[in-house]
Amino acid sequence: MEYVYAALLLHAAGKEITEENLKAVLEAAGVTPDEARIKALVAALEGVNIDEVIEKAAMPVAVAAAPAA
Amino acid sequence: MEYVYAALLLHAAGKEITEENLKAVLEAAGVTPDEARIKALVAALEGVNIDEVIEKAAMPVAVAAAPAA
Amino acid sequence: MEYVYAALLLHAAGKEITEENLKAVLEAAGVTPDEARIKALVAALEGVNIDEVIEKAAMPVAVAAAPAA
Amino acid sequence: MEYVYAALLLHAAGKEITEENLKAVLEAAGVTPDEARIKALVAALEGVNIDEVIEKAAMPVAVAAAPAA
Amino acid sequence: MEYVYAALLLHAAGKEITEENLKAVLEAAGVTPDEARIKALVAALEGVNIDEVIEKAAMPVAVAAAPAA
Amino acid sequence: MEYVYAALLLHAAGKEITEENLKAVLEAAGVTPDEARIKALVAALEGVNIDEVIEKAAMPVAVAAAPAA
Amino acid sequence: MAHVAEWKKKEVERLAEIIKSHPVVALVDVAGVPAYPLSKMREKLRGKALLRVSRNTLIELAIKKAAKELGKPELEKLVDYIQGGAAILATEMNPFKLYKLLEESKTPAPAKPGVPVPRDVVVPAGPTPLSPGPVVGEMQALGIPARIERGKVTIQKDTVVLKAGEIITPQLANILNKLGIEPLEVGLNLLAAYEDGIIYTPEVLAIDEEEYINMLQQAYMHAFNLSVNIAYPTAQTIEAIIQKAFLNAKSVAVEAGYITKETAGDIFGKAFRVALLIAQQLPEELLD
Repeated sequence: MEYVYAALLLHAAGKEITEENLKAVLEAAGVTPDEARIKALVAALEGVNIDEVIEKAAMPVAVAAAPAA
Repeated sequence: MEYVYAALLLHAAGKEITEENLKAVLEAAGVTPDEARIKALVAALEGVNIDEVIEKAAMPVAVAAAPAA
Repeated sequence: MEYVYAALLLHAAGKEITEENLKAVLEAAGVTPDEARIKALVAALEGVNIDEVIEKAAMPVAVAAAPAA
Repeated sequence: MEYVYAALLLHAAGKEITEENLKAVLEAAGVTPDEARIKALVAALEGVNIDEVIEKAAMPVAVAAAPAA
Repeated sequence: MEYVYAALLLHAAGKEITEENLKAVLEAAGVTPDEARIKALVAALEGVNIDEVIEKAAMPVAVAAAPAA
Repeated sequence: MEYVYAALLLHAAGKEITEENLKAVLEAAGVTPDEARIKALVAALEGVNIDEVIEKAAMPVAVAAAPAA
Repeated sequence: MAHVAEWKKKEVERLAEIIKSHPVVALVDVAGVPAYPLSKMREKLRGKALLRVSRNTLIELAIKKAAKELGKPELEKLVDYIQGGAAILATEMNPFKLYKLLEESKTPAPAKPGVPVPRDVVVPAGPTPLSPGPVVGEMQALGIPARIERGKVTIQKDTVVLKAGEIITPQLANILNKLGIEPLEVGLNLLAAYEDGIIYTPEVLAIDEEEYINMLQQAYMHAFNLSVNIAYPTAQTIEAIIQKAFLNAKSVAVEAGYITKETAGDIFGKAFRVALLIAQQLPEELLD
């Protein structure tokens, strides 16, 4: 999950999720970055609206009717 | 949320969540770290089992059926 | 509903739900007890597991939209 | 919950929920009334419309048969 | 709700929920404590396992039908 | 959660949630306040309408499940 | 290379130059891609990648030459992936993005006998443009539930006629073409890509984006849960933290039967529901 956390960190910091930025963050966390995983992550996230994706995650999965008490 | 992501990144990387480590990661992500927030996070994480806490739902998602009158 | 509340009060107080006890409670509440109803109630409640019913009625208090893990 | 049932019994019996009335009912149920709790209960109920509260609780919540997509 | 918050603060701080402790906390918050409410709260909390109740409250109640994806 | 309970206590008591007030309440509860956490909480609460937030939590979301597509 | 024709030498030279001047070098198979789609592909790649179709032997020589001159022996391994009608695709694009672009650029193509399909082929339920005739029997023979309805051949239900990787039979190709179903894809098939000492194969490059989205959401949830559970406030979680504290307080008060403005409803509600549930189990003559 390190790579994904790093990507979200960059996103939250308002930085672009590029190979260099990911590498820098991972190295700062003491991780030796795996080129292929970084490339794959950057490619996978291209065109993905992270804010939207996160919002969906935050939404209650299935809010059933709640009892008025 | 940057600070939390940075902490999770360190945790996933098997590194200790210390003020220095957080600072390094945040700076690598282009964030100018705020001392107070870093200290607060480190203090809040003391004695916390991160693996457990991240899986624990933060709140009651929803409530199911109520008895009909 | 007075009769049921009286029975529940006795139950919560750790007292047996008998005709006398019900009568005493109802009278204290200013209700003139109806002998037949009291008899019927005592008979009907035999075999009802009140604690179980209470458990069923206890519903989660409120709902907040929140993500589970 | 004794105090609450006692209050509901009085309410159902059409009696006012006063300290004396609560005390009488509780004593009849074999409970030694705690002055403080009685006072607190009476104070807390000021301005609470019990009928309304009960009505809301009784409402058969339109149970969320969550539509499957 | 001040009294309840005060009680939970004491509980979270690992302190016992006694009349004195509640009084101290409430006074620090600028509240003139009401003896009756304090006594009532302490009495009401007797026999309540706060950790358990909180844990239960946080548990995502297995929601009614979850929508199929 | 101590810090949050302290903040809610102040709010319920009609007091402002300032660093000093939080410190006073926490100390009264026997907690040695952590400056950084207090600062972080006060900062995070800026611009948050606590009453509104609580109301949202208290109000059962009377929603039927939103089907995921 | 004395026996090699001059133009071949020049071509190898040119290819090697292309390889050397781009960080990412991919091999693609252009066999079976007709001229028109190929030129469309070139258009799509313009400005992003350089496509050079050549002979396999010359590509092999060029890769070896470039590897030697660059001092990058790993690059030479790319020759192991030459097959079909290979072409060089040189770019600055990350190999994963390149693969994604190539996949997205593929266009559907009509069925051809003897060719495997890239994914499951479904004949959809519903009316077809076909008029009644022997075609109905041909379809039924292939397991397609066809019937005449209102003067048209109609398919009764969605039918999978081929699984991914299965080969199209002449009979099926005939039917699919009549139905206008195009089960094949035309486009550049990436054979392998090289970057920075690493060879990437299509299996590695085919990333599941859905999975990444799930991971993003999970990572966010982790952060959210952590923040709320340890009461470390952030802009995104401060509301949830307040709500959690409030709900905790309320739950405790309700459980204790401690009545406040906020808990009266819950406590009385609960007591009343208990009474109701009990009443439901009582004989009718007992009820008011």
